[in-house]
Order: sequence, then C-alpha cells, then structure tokens
Amino acid sequence: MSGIFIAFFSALAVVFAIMVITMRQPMRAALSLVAHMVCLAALYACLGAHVVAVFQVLIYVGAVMVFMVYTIMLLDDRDMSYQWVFSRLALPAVVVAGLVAAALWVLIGRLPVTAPAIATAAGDSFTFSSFSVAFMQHYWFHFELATVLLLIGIIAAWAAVKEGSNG
Amino acid sequence: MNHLMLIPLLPLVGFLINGLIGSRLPRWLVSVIACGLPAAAFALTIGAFTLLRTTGTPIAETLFTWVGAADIKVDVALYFDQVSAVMCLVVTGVGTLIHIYSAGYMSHDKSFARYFAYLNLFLFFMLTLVLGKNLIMLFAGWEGVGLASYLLIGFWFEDREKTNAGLKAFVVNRVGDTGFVLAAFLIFYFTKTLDFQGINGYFAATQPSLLIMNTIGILLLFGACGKSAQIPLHVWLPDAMAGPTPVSALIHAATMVTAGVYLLSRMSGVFLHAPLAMDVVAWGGALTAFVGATMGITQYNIKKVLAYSTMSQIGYMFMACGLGAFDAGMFHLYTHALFKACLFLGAGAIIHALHGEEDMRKMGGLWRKIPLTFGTFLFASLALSGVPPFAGFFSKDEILWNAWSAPNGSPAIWAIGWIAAGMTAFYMTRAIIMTFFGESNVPEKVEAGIHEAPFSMASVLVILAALSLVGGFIGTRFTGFLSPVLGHPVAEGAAAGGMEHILMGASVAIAACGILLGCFLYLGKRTLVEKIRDAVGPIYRLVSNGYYFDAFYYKVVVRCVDWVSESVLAKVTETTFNFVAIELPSGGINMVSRLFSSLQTGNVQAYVLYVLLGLALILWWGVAHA
Amino acid sequence: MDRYQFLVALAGLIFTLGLLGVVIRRNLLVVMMCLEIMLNAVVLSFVTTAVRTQSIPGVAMTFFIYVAASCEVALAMAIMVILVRRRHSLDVGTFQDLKG
Amino acid sequence: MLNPTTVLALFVLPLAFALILPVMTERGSVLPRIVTMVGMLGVLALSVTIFVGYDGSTDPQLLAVNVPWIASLGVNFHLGVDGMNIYLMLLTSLLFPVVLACTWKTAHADKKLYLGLLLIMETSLLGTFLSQNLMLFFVFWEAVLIPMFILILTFGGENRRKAAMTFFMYTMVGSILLLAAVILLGVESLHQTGSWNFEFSTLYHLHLSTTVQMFVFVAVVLACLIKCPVFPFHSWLPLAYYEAPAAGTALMAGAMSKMGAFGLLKLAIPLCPQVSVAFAPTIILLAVISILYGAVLALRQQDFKKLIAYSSLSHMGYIVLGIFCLQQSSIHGSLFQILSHGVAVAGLFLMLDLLEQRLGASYKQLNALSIYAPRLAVTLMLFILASVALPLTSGFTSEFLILFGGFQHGLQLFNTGNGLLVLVCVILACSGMVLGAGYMLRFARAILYGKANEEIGMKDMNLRETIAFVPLLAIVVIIGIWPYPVMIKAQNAVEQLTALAAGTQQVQALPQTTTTLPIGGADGH
Repeated sequence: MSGIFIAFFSALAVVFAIMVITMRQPMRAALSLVAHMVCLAALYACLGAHVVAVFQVLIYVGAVMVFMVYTIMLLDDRDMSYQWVFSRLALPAVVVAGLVAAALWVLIGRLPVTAPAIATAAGDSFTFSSFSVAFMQHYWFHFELATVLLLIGIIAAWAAVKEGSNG
Repeated sequence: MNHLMLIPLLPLVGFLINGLIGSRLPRWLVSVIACGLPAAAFALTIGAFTLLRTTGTPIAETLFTWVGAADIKVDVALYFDQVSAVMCLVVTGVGTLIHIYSAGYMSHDKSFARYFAYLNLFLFFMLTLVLGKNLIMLFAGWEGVGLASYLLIGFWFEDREKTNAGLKAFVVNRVGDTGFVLAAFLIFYFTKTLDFQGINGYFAATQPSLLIMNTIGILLLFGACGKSAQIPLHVWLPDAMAGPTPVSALIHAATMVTAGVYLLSRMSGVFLHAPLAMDVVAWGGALTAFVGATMGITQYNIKKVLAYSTMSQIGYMFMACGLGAFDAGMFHLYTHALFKACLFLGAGAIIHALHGEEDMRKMGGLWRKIPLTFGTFLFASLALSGVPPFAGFFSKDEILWNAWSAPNGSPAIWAIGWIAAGMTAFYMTRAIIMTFFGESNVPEKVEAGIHEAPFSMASVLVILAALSLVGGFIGTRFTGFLSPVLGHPVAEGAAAGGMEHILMGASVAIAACGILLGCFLYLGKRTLVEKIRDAVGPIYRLVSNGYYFDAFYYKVVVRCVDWVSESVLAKVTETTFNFVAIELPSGGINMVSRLFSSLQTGNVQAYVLYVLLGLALILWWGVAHA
Repeated sequence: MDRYQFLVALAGLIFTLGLLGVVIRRNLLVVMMCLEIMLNAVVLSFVTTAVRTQSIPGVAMTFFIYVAASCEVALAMAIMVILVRRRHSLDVGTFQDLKG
Repeated sequence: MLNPTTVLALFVLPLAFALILPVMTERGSVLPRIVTMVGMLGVLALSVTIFVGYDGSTDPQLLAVNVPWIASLGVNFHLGVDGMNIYLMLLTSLLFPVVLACTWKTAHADKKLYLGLLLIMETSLLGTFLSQNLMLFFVFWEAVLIPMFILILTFGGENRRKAAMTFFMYTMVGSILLLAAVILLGVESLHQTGSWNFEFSTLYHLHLSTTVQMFVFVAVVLACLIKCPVFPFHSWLPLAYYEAPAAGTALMAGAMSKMGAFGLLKLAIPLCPQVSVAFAPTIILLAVISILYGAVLALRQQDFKKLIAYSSLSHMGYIVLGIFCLQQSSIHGSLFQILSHGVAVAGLFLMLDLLEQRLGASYKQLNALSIYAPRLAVTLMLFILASVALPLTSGFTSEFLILFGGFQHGLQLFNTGNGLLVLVCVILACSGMVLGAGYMLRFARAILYGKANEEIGMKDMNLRETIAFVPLLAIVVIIGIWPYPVMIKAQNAVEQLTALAAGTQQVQALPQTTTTLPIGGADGH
C-alpha cells in the first residue's frame, strides 16, 4: 500500500522540482517549491519518520519558505532575468545534468540490496513519543547549541543588511 | 750556409720597421730602409747563386717543424735550387730596382711609409713562395702575395673604384687558390709528403692513374691561372692597374703573375706524366696569348695595354710549360720581367710627367719633351715585339720553336703563337706612336708641366733598358743552367736545325710587318683607323669589352650569389627558421594559454557547470569500470 | 530495487535537478530555491538511510540540518538584499567580477 | 707549479672575487672594476702557468681535483686539465680580462652586477671545460646560461627581452635532452659497474649497446649543435649576438659557442664511437651547409654585428666538420680553430664595441676608419685576416688542417667505396674559403676604406685598448707561424680520441681510482 503512495509522492516531488526550474515568475517557483517540500514530507511520513515530516513542514515550509516569499515580494523587479529565463548554458547544462542523473541512477541501482538489519515492522520507533524521548535524552545539549546558532544567524543577517544600507 | 733564411727575412724586417714606425721616420730614412734591405737580399741571392753555380748542389735549410701529427708532418724549410735561383734573382733584382724607382715616383704621396711597408711585405711573401721547400710554404707565399697585391692595388683607398679592384683581385686569386689547395691534398693522398723533391720523385717512379694525374694537373693549372691571370681567371689584371704604377710593374708584370709559371715548372714531375693536362696548359696558354694580344690592340689606357700584353706574354710562358719546355718558359719569364718592368716604369714616367694622365688619346708628340723615357720605352717595346738583337726575340723564338718541334706541339699552336707575336708588335708600335709621335693633344696647362723623369727613375729605366738589350744573349747558358731541374730531351738534329732558322726568320718577319703596319696606320692615316673600326663594329665592341668575361662574372656569379644571399637566404630561409624555431613554439604556447584563460569567464554558473561536467565524467568512469 | 534504494536514487535525481536549476536560472531568487531543493534531496537520502537502519542519531541529524538551512537562508536573503541594492538587478549575469 | 691546488685556485678565484664584489661601495668608484680585473688577471696568470708547464705527457693525476660531492650518486667535484681542454682553459681565462679591459669605460662597467655576472660566467665556463665528471659537466653546462641570460636582459640592446628569452629557451631545450642522456648513462653505469658513477673515465669504459649509444649520441649532438650554432639550429644567433652587450657577444661568440664543440669532443665521440662514426657524414653535411649558409648570408649583411655573427656561424661549421672527420690532423685543426676563432671573433666584436663607444649608434655608417684611427684600422685588419684564414695567421693553420684531414678522410671513404658525400662536402668547404674572403673584405671595404668626411673627431686606440688586444694578436700570430709546440700539448688526447673512434683499441685511461683524493697536497695523489 505504502509503495503506491511513495511512488505517487516521489513522482509529484519530481514534477514540482521541475516546475520550480521552469516557472518564469519567482512567486510561482516559490509556490511549486512549497508543494515539492510537502510531497517530501509525505514521503517521510510514508517511511514512518513522522518527526522529520513534521519538522519539514513546520520549519522548512513554514519558516524558510515564508521568509523566501517575503524576499520575493520585496525584491521582485522585472529585470533582464525576467525575459531571459534560462542562461546561455541551458542546453549543455541539461545534457550534463541528465548524464549525472543517469549515472547516479545506474550506480545506485547497482548497490547490493542487503536485507535491513532489523525488521521494518518495528518502524514505529520514530513516532513522536519514542523519538522525542530518545532525542532529548542524548541531544539536549546540541538542541541548545542549535538555538545559539539561530540567534547568531539572525544577528549576522541583520548586521549584513544594516551595514549594507549606509554603504 | 744558414743565411738563406735571411733573404726573405730582410724584406720582412723592412716591412715591420716601415709599418710600425714608418710614419714617424723622415722620408729619406724610410726609402733607405725600404730600398736597402731588398738590395741586401739581392746581394745574398747573388752569393747563394754563385755558390750554387760552383757546387751545383741545391741549398736546403729546415728552420722548424710547422705542424706534426701522426698523419701529417710539415716543416718550415727553404730550398735554393736552379729554378728558385732564377726566380729569386728576378724578384730581388727587379724588386730592388722598382723600390728605387718608386722612391722617386711616390715622393709626394702622403702615406709614403705605408706604401714601402706593403712593397717590402710583398717581397717577403714572394721570396717565401719562391724559396719554399714544400707546397705549404709555397701556398703561404702564394696567399701572402695575394694579400700584398690587394693592399697595394687598393693603396689609394679613398677612391672606391680602387678598393673594388683590390677586392676583385684577392677574391679571384682566392678562387684559383682553392684549386691549388685541392691539388695539394690530392697529391698528399698519394705521395704522403708535400715536399717538392718527394712529390717529383714519387711521380717519377709510380703514377697512380692517368685520371688522377690529369686532375692534379688541371687543378694546379686552375690555381696557376688564378695567380697568373690566364683565361678563365684573368679579369682582375686590367682592374689591378688601379694601383700605383711601380706596383703594376713589380706585381703585375715581373713577379707575382709569373708565380703560376714557377708553380708549373716546380710541379714538372706531375705534368710530365699528365699528357691531357699538358695539352690543356699549352692550348690555354696559346689561347690567352692570342686573346690578350687582341684585347691589347683595342685599349686606350696605356697601363691597360701593358696589362693585356703581360697576360699574353704569360700565355706564351704557359704554352712553353705545356709543351714540356719548362726552361724556355723560365727563360721567357726572365727576359719578360726585365722589359715589361721597363715598359711599366716608362709608362709610370709618362704618367708622372703628365700628372696622372693615363689615356693615350690625350698624349702625343712627347718624344721631344721626354727623350730618355722615349728611348728606354722604345728599347723595351722592341724587346717585347721580338726584334732580333733584343732579349724578347731569343726567349719568344725559343718558345715558338718548341711550339713547332715539341712532342705535343703542332704547327697549329705555332701559328697561333706566331700571329699573337705579330699582334704584339702591332699594339706596341700603336702605343708608342700614340704617346710619343703625332700632334700633341695634351691640354695646355699640363703641357707646360711636362718634365723629364727625375734621376732615380731615369737611372732605373736606363738599367732595365740595357738589361732588356743584353739579357737575351745568355740564352743557351741559361737553359743549360736550368737543365738539372727542368732538363728535357731537346729534339736536336740537322734537319731540325734548318727548320729552326726558318721559323726564326718567320718570327722576325711577322714582328717587322707588325711594326710597319702600326707605323703606316697610326703615323699616316689616323682616319683609316676609324674607318676600320667602324667596319669591324661588333667584333671591336666584343674585344674592347674583354670578351665580356668581366660582365659575365659580375652579372652571373656575383649578382646571383648576392641575390641568393639577399632575397633567398636572408628573406626566405632565415624567416622560416625563425618562424619554425621561435615564433611557432612561442605562438603555440600563447594560444594554448589563451584557450585556458577563456574558461575563466567570471560567470559563476559556468564554473558550476564545469563542476557538474567533472562529476558526470567521474561517475560515468565509475559506471564503466565498477 | 526496494523502496529505500528507489528513494536514494530519487534523492540523487532531485539533487541533480536542483543543481541544474542553479546552473540554468538567471534569477538569483530561483537559484536560491534550487539550492533549497538540493538541500531537501540530501535530507531525503539522509532520512531513508536513517529509517532503513533505524538509527536515532540519523534522524536527529536532519533536525540540525534544518537549523543550519534556516540560518543559511536568512544570511542568503540578507546578502541578496545587499547585492540587489548595489546592482539593482537580480540577474546572475551582472555579477561577473571574477573574470579571469 | 703544476699541482691540484692551481687547478682548484683557477676555479675558485673568480667565484671568490664575485663574492667580494657586493660588499664594495658602487657610487662611481673604480674599485669594483679594479678588483674584478685583478681577479681575472690572477686566473689568467694561473692558466698561463698551467698551459706553459703542461706538455702532452704530464700525468693527469697531477692536475686533478677530485672531491666526492654526492658520493651516493657517484657525482664527484672532479676538475682536471687534459690535452682536450687545455686550449679552452687558456682561451676562457684570456678572453675575460680582455673583454673587461675593452669595456672599461662603458656605462655598464662600473655596475657591480655586470662585474659579478662576468666573474660567475668565468667560473662556470672554466668548470664546464675542466670537469671530468659528467654530472658536474652538465651542472656547469647549465650554469653558464644564467649569467649570460641576465647579462643580455639587463644590459642588452632595445629588444633584448626577446633575444634573451629566445637564447635561453633554445639552449634549454637542447640541454633537457642532454640531461636525459646523462641520467641514462648513470643508469647504464649502475647496471654495468654496480654503483652510480658519473666519472668520465668509467663512462668511457662502459660497453654501451647501439640503441643506448644512439640515444646518447642524438641527445648530445642536438644539445651541442644548438650551443655552437650549426645550420638548422642557428635562429637564436643573430638575435642574441645583436642584442647582447659587447662583452656578452664577445664572450658568447668567443667562449660559449666553444662549449658546443667541446661537448662533441668530450661526450659524443668517446661515449658512442660506433654511432658517431656511422653518423659522421650527416653531421659533416650539416657542418658544410652551415659554412656555406653563414658565408653567403654574411655577404649581404648591412649591419656589422650581424655580419660577424653569421661569419661565426660559418667558422663553427669548420670546427664541427673537423671534429667529425675523425682524423688526427682534422681534430688538431678543430682545436686550433676553436682557439683562433674564439680569439678572432671576440677581437672583432670588441673592435666594433670600441667604435660604438666612440661614435655611438652612428658607427654603423662609419667608413674610412684608416684615416681617423690608423692603429685601430690595422688591428681590425689583422683580425679580419685571421678570420679570412690567411697564411701566417692562426686561421690558416686551423682551416688547412681541418680541410686536409677532411679531404684525406673523404678520399679514404671514396676509395673504400662508401660514398662521395664527405669528399664533396670538403670540396664545398674549400670553396667556403672564397666566400669567407668575399664577405670579410667587403666588411673591410665598408668600414676601413672610403671617403673621409672631416667632422668625425675620433680618438685612436689608447694604451689600455692596445694592451688588451696584444695577447689576442699574439695568439693569432704564434699559432699562425709556429703551431707545433702548442700542438704537442693536445697530441696524446687527440690520439686517444682518434684511436677510440677508429675503434682499434679501447682507450687505456689511467684506472681512475674512485677513492677520494685529498685535494691540495701535491704529494697526496
């Protein structure tokens, strides 16, 4: 059952990724990116990693994409990059990317299929309660560090923009 | 008897003194040194000569080994035998007289010391040439003499004409010397020695092959032609008249040009076994004699007339050598040196009197103004024309007789010689009449200045004229003296005796009618001469331009080499080599470096693409191999 | 080709798509988005292997990836603001100062 | 006075003086020049004593300094005087003081860099000629390039940059191959004697297979033909000779081009006798082409420096011709020609520099020098006669011996039925003498003779210059008149070489003990 969902959502994710690349207007690209991320979250859910799915939607789509949308609104002026969507290197880039993707697909395809060490049935270890208990037991310190990192990130962004203004 | 070394050394000392400090010495001291040392050398030569006549054994003297390696041993050695005695006497004797003459002639020239230094240098090299015991000593003298003639012809170097003449003389001589050097190498390959006695001895005993002998002969002839101005390489002699007249007298009449004859007689051992080479020498000589005489007739410059006459007389000497009569050749060389030197010095006196005028058309009626010069000039020209009592008659007749009677002689070659003798008489009479007789078309201001030659010049003229009168009579004793070295089977015989007298009469007859024809044409009817010249037209132009040898050499050889050097080598090959060796690699490297720098376009996305390309390549390599 | 292999291959595909987007698009903002795609692809492969081997740290790592990603986006946007303010254009082609 | 210390002093002296120079003050004082001149004269004195004291049979040990440098690789600092390099030692040590004396007053002369470069060049040149160890030889072969490159670059004419670069790169390409050959020989010595050994004496004893010989021969000949420019590899010559400063050109033509010839004598023939005998006709052909090519080109050169540069190309052709005729007389001829051409061409270039110092750039249009400066004109004429190979000058002795040996070799080959090439080549080389006379006398006519316009006030040669040229002229005259005593010195070295080339018997060089020899200490050999 979940195999169909995975196939469906991964196809959807690929489509949305392609849409991000091909959309002329940045806003449309942003929205297709959001859709892409939701599909990924769905994939995580199918895999049983609910925590990650929630993080994905919560942090990434919620915070990052919203911030991206704001920036698009602020900066979006119809300049050269609007008429000429793709750079001159489009064709060779597509060919090379195709080559790389095909090579990856073939290589990964050849990876030896080893039976998972423990039965997939016990996949519920990643539900909220079990994961968050395990996570907080071992990684409480790293969690705090992450917050410090976020703080520095904000200050840096603010300083950068401030410094630029009177430049 | 080690004073043999002194003979060439004295002129060398003269050269060094005059050369180094000559300009600071007073003029009289310079001329004393310059004339004294050759005179001393002349005295020493006479001493050696008398010793040689009494003992009859050649004097040899080895100074030091010049070069010694396993496969070659050459030492600096002098050798004084009959042949080199004659040459030495001529060189030092006539040389000293000419030095005395030029003391007067060059008295008002500003680089007086330099002139005498070069003259002494010439004597030194000529004596090394004559006294050398092996081919290398002879070759050293040979090229040294070429250098001295180059320096002396181009003595007045302000005038580009004269330096060109000097350069031409040296290069043409050098062409001849190449032939000589090759002959020397070829000889050494067989005889393993460069010594004359060794060579003649070896070839007397064994002859490698006729082809080898003839090639050696021809190469030696080629070398001799270069130096003695024979047909193929004679172009430099008329131009060599650009030098001062005593130089022409010494170098281009008496000594240097006869070096070729000396070489042939020295190498008689080789030639006697090279029949083809002998014929070539004989006929070449006859041809040069004839051609020289014809060219002599058409010249107006008095020195050029004498130059062509020298060429033709040496043609006679070559003819004698070619016929095996080396001693007759040497005899003619000896008499020719005397009267030709006298002629040149006479011409010098005339030019001196007319303050540098050389063109006969601007002379005439001088015999009253400079009688002494006229007298000596007349004596010498009679000797040259072969009029009986004079020396020229004996030596030329000897050669003509050999032309008839020698084994490879023939009436044809005698006829050519005979006609050339007639033409010699004709052009000499023409020269005398145009300069001394007829109405004087000398410009007025020059006319006033005509004066007889000063004592030093006049005395030398008189001595030489006397010698050219007396010189002939020692004929038979002369050839006897030379016989040990150059002896050859003389075709004695009663019938021959009679024949000899007939030929002698014939040659006197041709000389007489040459003179009469000259007087008739030039004394009487000058207009007739013009008419004949117009009638003969193209032939006259051909002959007066020296059969276009000079033009041919210059246009074909010199211009072609210059063209090759200038346009082909300088422009084509040099640029291609520069291109291939320098521009191509540097250009290539520049191009490659530009290619790589074009990748750095500054477009960040391009860089990412390159990364992607690299990734793709690696992955696919992984796919291919894993 | 079980699901995990499929998903890792999918991550590879999405990653190349993101990279292609970075190379092709001229608009700076879209380039940023494609960057995010590449990041998600990495997270996807991360999660698949973590789930396959049931490793808690694996999943924990994704959390920290998100933290880092958000800081990165914040700074990227700040830089973008400065760039745009100076060059008044979002076109990637205008920023050619690295010309060799 | 013949002991290893003199040889070592000969090598170290210029280096020591080069190191003293930087300490001295440069502000226009004459001191640096005097010190350099003293150093060079010291070297000259030493080399003259060695030259005079040395006769063919002195024991090579007596004049050898052998100190292990990189012992494991068999690279010894081994300098030794033998028959082959005695001439070159004298030539080099003579040229440097003469060059400095002639360029005494020029602007460069008081620069310490200029003087230092000259001294370093002298050391490396002496090192190249005296080294008896292949790797040491190669090190000095390269080391000579550097000072000359800097000299041209800093003191040269207007496009000296291109000239210096071409010169450096061109020779460098040649010597890269040489390095490959050197290493191959090292490996070969490892296989055959069990240990790395670059001593010439051991290398001469190796039995090299023909392929190894072929490679070594090609590499060495290529490097040497580039160095002493021979026909196809001469493109750097006119450029470098024209742009270099007078001292540079004189030394390049006088001493550095002789390194090429020395390389052939020291490396090509002894190391690969069979191959060099087989390849001799082709090299002779190249040599004769470069004789005629240089001569014909020189005929129509308007610029004097270029004319003499092409004439030096022609004379180097004679040297290579002499070497590869492999006859005793022709090799003696090449050694003499090395000495005589080195002296004559250096003299000619320095003469031109004297004129340039006096008249500036307008010396190119100078004529009638004999009127302005008779002494200068006479000396120039003597150098011209030396290069025209006139008897009584060293030019004649050398060219006669070369052509003599060549002709005999050519005839032998012709008689034994293997080809007319060498004979024809030698005959063409003889005609080269005519061309030589042609362009040299045209040069004399252009510069010495002609109309004199009054306003050129030109001083004649002063005392310093006359003294500088006297030794050069002395060599030209001595070798011209009495070459035999000088010839004996190189006799046994030439014998060994020709014997080797004839392959009759292996050379019995003294068994070179690889043990270290205490340097100095005359008794310690």
